[in-house]
Amino acid sequence: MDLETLLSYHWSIMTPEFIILGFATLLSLLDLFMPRKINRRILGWLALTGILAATISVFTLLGSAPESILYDTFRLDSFAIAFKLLLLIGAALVMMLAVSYEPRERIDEYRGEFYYLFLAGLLGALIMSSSGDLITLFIGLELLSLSSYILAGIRKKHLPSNESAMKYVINGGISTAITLFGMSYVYGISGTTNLKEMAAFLPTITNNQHLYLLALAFFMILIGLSFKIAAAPFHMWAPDVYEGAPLPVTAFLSVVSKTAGFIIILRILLSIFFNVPDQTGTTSLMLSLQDYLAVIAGATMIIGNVIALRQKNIKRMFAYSSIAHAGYLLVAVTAMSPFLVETTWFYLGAYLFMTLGVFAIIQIVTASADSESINEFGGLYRRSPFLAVSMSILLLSLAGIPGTAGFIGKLNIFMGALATDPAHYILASLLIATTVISYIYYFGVMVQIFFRQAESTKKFPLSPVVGIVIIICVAATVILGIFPNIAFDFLHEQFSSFKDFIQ
Amino acid sequence: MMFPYYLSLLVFSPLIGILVLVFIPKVKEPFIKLIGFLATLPALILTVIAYIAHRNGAELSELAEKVGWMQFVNPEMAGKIYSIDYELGVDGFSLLMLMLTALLSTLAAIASIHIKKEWKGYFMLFLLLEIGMLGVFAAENLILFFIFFEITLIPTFFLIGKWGYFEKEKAAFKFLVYNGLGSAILLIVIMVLYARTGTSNIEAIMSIMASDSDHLVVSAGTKMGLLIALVVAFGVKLPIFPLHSWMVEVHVQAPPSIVMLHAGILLKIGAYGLIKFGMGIFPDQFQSLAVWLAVLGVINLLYGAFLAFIQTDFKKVLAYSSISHMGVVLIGLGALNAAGIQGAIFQVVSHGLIAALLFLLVSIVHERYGTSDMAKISGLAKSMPIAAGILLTAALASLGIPGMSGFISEFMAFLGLFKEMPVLAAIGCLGIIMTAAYLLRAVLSITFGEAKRENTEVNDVAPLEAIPAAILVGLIVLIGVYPNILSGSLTSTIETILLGMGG
Amino acid sequence: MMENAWIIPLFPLLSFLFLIVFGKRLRAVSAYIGIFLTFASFIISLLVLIARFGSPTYKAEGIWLTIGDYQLTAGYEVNQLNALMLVIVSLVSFLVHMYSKGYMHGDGRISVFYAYLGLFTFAMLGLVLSPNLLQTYIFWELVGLGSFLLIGFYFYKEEAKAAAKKAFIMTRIGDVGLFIGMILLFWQVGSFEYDEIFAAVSAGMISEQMITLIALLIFIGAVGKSGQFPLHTWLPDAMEGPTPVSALIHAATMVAAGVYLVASMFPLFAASETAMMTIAIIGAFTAIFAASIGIVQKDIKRVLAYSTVSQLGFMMLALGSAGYVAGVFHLMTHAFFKALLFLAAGSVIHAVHTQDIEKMGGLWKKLRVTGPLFLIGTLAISGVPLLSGFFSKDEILVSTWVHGHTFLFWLAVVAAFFTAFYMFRLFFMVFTGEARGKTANVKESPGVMVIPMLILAVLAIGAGYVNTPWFGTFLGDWLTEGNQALGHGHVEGPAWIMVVATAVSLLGILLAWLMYGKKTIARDWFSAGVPTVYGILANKYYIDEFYKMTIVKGTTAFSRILHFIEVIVVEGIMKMVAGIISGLSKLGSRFQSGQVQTYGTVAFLGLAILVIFFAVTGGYLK
Amino acid sequence: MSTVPISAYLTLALVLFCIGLFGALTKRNTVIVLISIELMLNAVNINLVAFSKLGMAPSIDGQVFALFAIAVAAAEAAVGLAILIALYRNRKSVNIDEFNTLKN
Repeated sequence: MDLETLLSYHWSIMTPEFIILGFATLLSLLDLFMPRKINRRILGWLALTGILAATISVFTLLGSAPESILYDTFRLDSFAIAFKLLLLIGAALVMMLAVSYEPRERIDEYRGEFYYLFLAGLLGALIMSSSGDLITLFIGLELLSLSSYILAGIRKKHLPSNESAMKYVINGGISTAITLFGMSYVYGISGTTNLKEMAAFLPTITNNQHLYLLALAFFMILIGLSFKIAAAPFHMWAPDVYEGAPLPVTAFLSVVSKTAGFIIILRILLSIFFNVPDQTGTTSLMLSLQDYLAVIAGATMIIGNVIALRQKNIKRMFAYSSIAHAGYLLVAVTAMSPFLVETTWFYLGAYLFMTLGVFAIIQIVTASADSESINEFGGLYRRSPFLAVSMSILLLSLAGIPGTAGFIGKLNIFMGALATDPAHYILASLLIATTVISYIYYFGVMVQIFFRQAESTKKFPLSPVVGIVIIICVAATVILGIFPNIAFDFLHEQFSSFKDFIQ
Repeated sequence: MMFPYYLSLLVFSPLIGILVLVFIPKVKEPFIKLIGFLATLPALILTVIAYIAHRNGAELSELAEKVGWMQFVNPEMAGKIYSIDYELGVDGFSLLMLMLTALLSTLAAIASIHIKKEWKGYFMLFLLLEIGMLGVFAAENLILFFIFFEITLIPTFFLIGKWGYFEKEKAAFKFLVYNGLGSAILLIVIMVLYARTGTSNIEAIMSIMASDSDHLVVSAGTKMGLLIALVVAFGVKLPIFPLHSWMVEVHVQAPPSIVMLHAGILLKIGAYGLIKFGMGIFPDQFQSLAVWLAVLGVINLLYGAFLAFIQTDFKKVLAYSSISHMGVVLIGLGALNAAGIQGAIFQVVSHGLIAALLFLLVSIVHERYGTSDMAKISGLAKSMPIAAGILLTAALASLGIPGMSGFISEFMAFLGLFKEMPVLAAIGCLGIIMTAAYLLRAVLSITFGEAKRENTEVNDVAPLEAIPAAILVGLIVLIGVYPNILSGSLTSTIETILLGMGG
Repeated sequence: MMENAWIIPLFPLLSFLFLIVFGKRLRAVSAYIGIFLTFASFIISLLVLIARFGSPTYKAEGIWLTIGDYQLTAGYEVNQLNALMLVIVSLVSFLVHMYSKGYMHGDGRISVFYAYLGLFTFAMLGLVLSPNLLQTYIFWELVGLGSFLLIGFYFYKEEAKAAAKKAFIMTRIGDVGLFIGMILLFWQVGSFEYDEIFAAVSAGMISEQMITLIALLIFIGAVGKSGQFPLHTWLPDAMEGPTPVSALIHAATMVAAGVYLVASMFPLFAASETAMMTIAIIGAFTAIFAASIGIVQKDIKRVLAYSTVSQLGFMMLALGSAGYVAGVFHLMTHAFFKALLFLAAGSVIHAVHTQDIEKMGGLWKKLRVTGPLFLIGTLAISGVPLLSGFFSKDEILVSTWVHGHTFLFWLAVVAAFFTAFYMFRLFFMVFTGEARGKTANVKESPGVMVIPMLILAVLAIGAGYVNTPWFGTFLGDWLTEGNQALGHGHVEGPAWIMVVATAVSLLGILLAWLMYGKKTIARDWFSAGVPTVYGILANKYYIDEFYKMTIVKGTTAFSRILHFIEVIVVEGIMKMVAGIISGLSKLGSRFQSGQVQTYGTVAFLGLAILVIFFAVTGGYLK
Repeated sequence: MSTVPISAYLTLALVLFCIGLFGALTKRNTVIVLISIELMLNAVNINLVAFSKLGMAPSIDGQVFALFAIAVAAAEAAVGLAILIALYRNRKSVNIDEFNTLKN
């Protein structure tokens, strides 16, 4: 392709990615050439500004007509914008945690990497969110994965950190392979890697063999991607990795990486398999395979909530809780209700705030106690009422108690599951039942906070940055819980319910 | 008659107290208690004003409020307008319940003088609980109802778990899980209705269901299923026979001032829900279910009575007697005629008062004797004659001595049932005898007999304790002597219900 | 005057409320308040009665409770029966109030005592005034409450506690019968009003069996209150209460309420032959049954209690044999002489501080006034001619005979014989012979106690003459006027009945005299002669024991079973579910072995399972 | 010109994939595990290339995809080995079944 075509592209729609990319490179160079003695924390702030800049640029892109460049490999539609927002906000908060993160054995000499790897991962996620081609999807996915592998093991001298990284790599590799294998079949049948062309071509398939192959591909891709969102059956890495990884990384994995996972799942399912007819030809493959999705969703919810009951380590417990939440989201995906995307977006948003808030608090509490046992929360409300109250609000939100964003999100998913015809009664009941189970461990933490006595009564060194994170998260949780229409109106006005999505 | 947002003000008036309490240092005990008490007054005053105005012929519909709240889906996208509004409103019945709630809250606040620690937290939760309860009765919208319903859960959990007795945390969790499940089932019902009808306004749903005679909106089977689910959901609260074990524990472990509210109001929410939603939304199905409700009622009545007969802890006796008395409510509902329903509603109110009175006395006695074990207390009539007198009065009211409210409700409920199913009613009458048996056994063993030596040097009821008791006794007698004071405001409600029944 | 009848119950109510609130400070003064207020209501009742002679029945009502289309009313009615009862009740109550002033003298809780008396009197008067069945039931229960409170007045005595509980529960059993009957009747008639009920009955709106059923259910209520067999056992135990209470409640008024109920519902009962028969049989049986127990009791009050039961049996028998007038008549006379007897007994106990007649004797000389009064009462109850009891009992026997209950008639006669015997046994053992207990400082009761007894004595003698075969039957004619359903004012019976009645009572007295007065017959010829029978009688036919073994034990056992269910089933299921969940949890976390390869394997297996399942079900592998 | 049917390539790829998976899930030595993962990825590449030449709708995309896949695989291997080294420093072992301090 010659220069004109290249220049003819409307590059501005890639601004966020460019910004992040730029900052990532900048950081790496600075890290390389800055004198050793200078504290690398400054880079963290730089990264943060980068993310904020990207966020702003996304806002400027709001409402722009869907566009795609580079032969439809990069596509900016409302879906992309909406989810980029989530990713960037999540990343920004994570970065704030990262800035004030200080493990026992210092990580000064590679603190720089710490930050720009975050950016690299974020870049991958952003690309995924607006990629219109299997290849770009894959690249984005891998970019995210590879940087997360390293991030998980960033505490070189910390055995659990290394181990978690190792486990993450191996599982990640396997999942990638499986996903790719599925993708290769999809490519083989459709003869293209471009989602748009696929969407155009696939409905014409009639050959049963090909459909069967596509079904296989569906399963492989689904299982492969269930790794990213930590859903059954590919969930088991999550607890170990979450526990071993440095806390900001855990937060990153449980929020940004999970969001990215759902982005790619929605992209692929909606734009590929939704268009594949099933062998009867009456409905689409996607819908005829709903039950399998339902099984996965159910299993995920049960596993996550049930095993979380026994956990003593707080990070591990929240690993399981995040598995459970992946399950809830899968319910929405399974139901394929007309407002699937809104639902997912809102829930991911709510989940983002409540989870990050919780991790912020965990970071403070565990750092000062340098133990990750739940008992560290004993008598928290005496040592720091602020943390205690914030934590309980966030926990209530996770448990889906009214007045919080979590409740609205669940309500939304729930309605999606019941509004479709036929309604998914069983799945809905399972959702609600497992939610009740989840009360036990969420309230268990609150029991620690309010009913138990503290070993030490010393106050916490509450760094302002983390304080801000907590405040933002709690505020968002409550506001979205009480005035959800803020979010819903925003969705409806800006994204006109994602009509421009390739289907 | 009223200014706009009357109900909102009414429901959220305790919030003022909470906000004030935030800024009060937690050591100022008497001041905190005073605030806690005062904060319950506005609601009481407002309800009383509304009630009087209503008695003087003011239209309750003037009180209705409606504000847009959330909009799940883009209106132009989905066929139905999946929106949820903030809607409050009252009819005669719910106004009555509101008044009962406000009153008991005030009295319970007075009875809270015996709380030993953490007054600040206690009263904040206490007021939050009151908001929840008031909201439940003021909500004109299923989802709003559910939200308030859930809101009552949280403070109750903490109030039991922190200020309760020996096994408080176990009781708190039992409460949480049982009621969590109950409300979960309730949520399913609500969301199915919502998803099917597209609205959550109770009136609207009622009219849709009424017009949906040939089951186009909801299939007949589903309706039955929903009603049964509803009965189970509210059956947990009420509680109905196999679902009651949590409530015994709560009655025993929770602080008496909270049990006043719990037995007085929270249990009644079950009855309220059954009447308002069960009868209102599924009239036809309810009719076919009525027999079973009556049977359950008789089972409750006898089961509770017989178990109360062999308890050794006075609180347990009262707990089982509550179960037994809720049986009367079910009997009334099962009868499904004017007398029965009115009896049920009367029982709801009267048992609310009586149970509150009894637990007020429990708190008084427990304060003095440090136990509620009937073997350890005796000769109360000698050591504290006034308390003994009131206790005896309460017991007599509870076992249905004419001239007190208990008799009226029992009489009407049975009057109703005898018309429909005499034999069952006759069996139920056994309960009347048993009630006398176990209550006298319990109360006489406490009040009568030789006063134990260590029991003699206790001082009798203090004025501050006497006031609420006096008020309650006054109301109990007032209703007993001139029941029309209540039945006046109920006629319209009952007529509408029976109209829905088509008879 | 009659339109003001509603005031009558309010005086005692006032006394109750006032004394409950301020009694603590008033102490002894409270007695005067009670006395005064009851006196006031007595006066008004008297006026009402007089007014009633002149004018017809008066009734006033207001709406009390609205249920759907039905409007239940509350109000008051003054008919012959009410008016009469009003006077009886308020009079006896007034006298007892007065008497108690002396009897309860120095008791710390005297104000409470008077308060309770006030409550009871209020309830009793209210019961009498009720124009409809529901209201009757309400006061019916309140009367029971009053009796319960007064029986348990000495709350620190275990016996009192037990007796109070027993009284309440036993009567409640009866009340439930009444409750059911009342409600069934309501759905038949659509109203609780007596007149409407009777109208419906006479109009034949209600089926024969239904009437019978309802009548019997209502009668169960009466059985409970009036201590008829088999619900009689509470009445003797109720003697744990202070003696004036026994006189007022458990002799004159409340226990008569059962009879009164049957009387006031008479048209309903009369409509069912079966019901009437049952009543008559129960009555007659109770009469002889209780009398036989009374023969061997050693506690002065218990003897009187059993005699009360037996006398009530007589009344029931009368009503059951269509002897409306006879029943009510005996109710009246009995109220007087039994109250007298109790008060006298009370004054004896007051003097010797024991109730055991074995420890008494020779009190005739010491208690110059009480003795003769007691004798009057005894003569009256034994049916010695020219005293009130003679006439009323004669009425009963006559109506029984005339109604054709020959067997029951002879039963009644025997019962009358027993009555005469045990009453005089009591008299002789207490007042004649030499003192068996220490009677050193025994002195006559104060005037405030004596005066009431005097008044009652006068009535016990004279009350009979309002309705006699010789001087005319004013009472009967008046009671039945304008109401066919109640039968005739006076039923003519063969003259020999009167002779027989007199004979048996004299025989009884004679036998008692021979055994306990003159002692020509050994006292223990009976107890020694047929010890088994004696034992049975002494233990009241072991009925209490029987109830304890069956009902009480049964209830407890059943409760235990339910408790078992509670623990095993209800709790069990919950525990099971919890167990399953925690089991799953354990299993799951065991899978989480930390072996990364296991994780991969699980994922792969998951994939494999899905694919295979799909391949099998998806229909692609054909 | 080629007579080998596409099914043969697909089968080969599938077999290779399974071998790789088996290796990855059973070998004790972490290095071998990583190699096996490479094997799986290469199986994918075979698929892609085969399809791009003999698929129902042959196109160059597959080969491009394959190139990317190879590159990513290389990166992944590199990262994996780097982490393994770090881990080896602390754990003094490359036996994958000994990396199980995090569990339950």
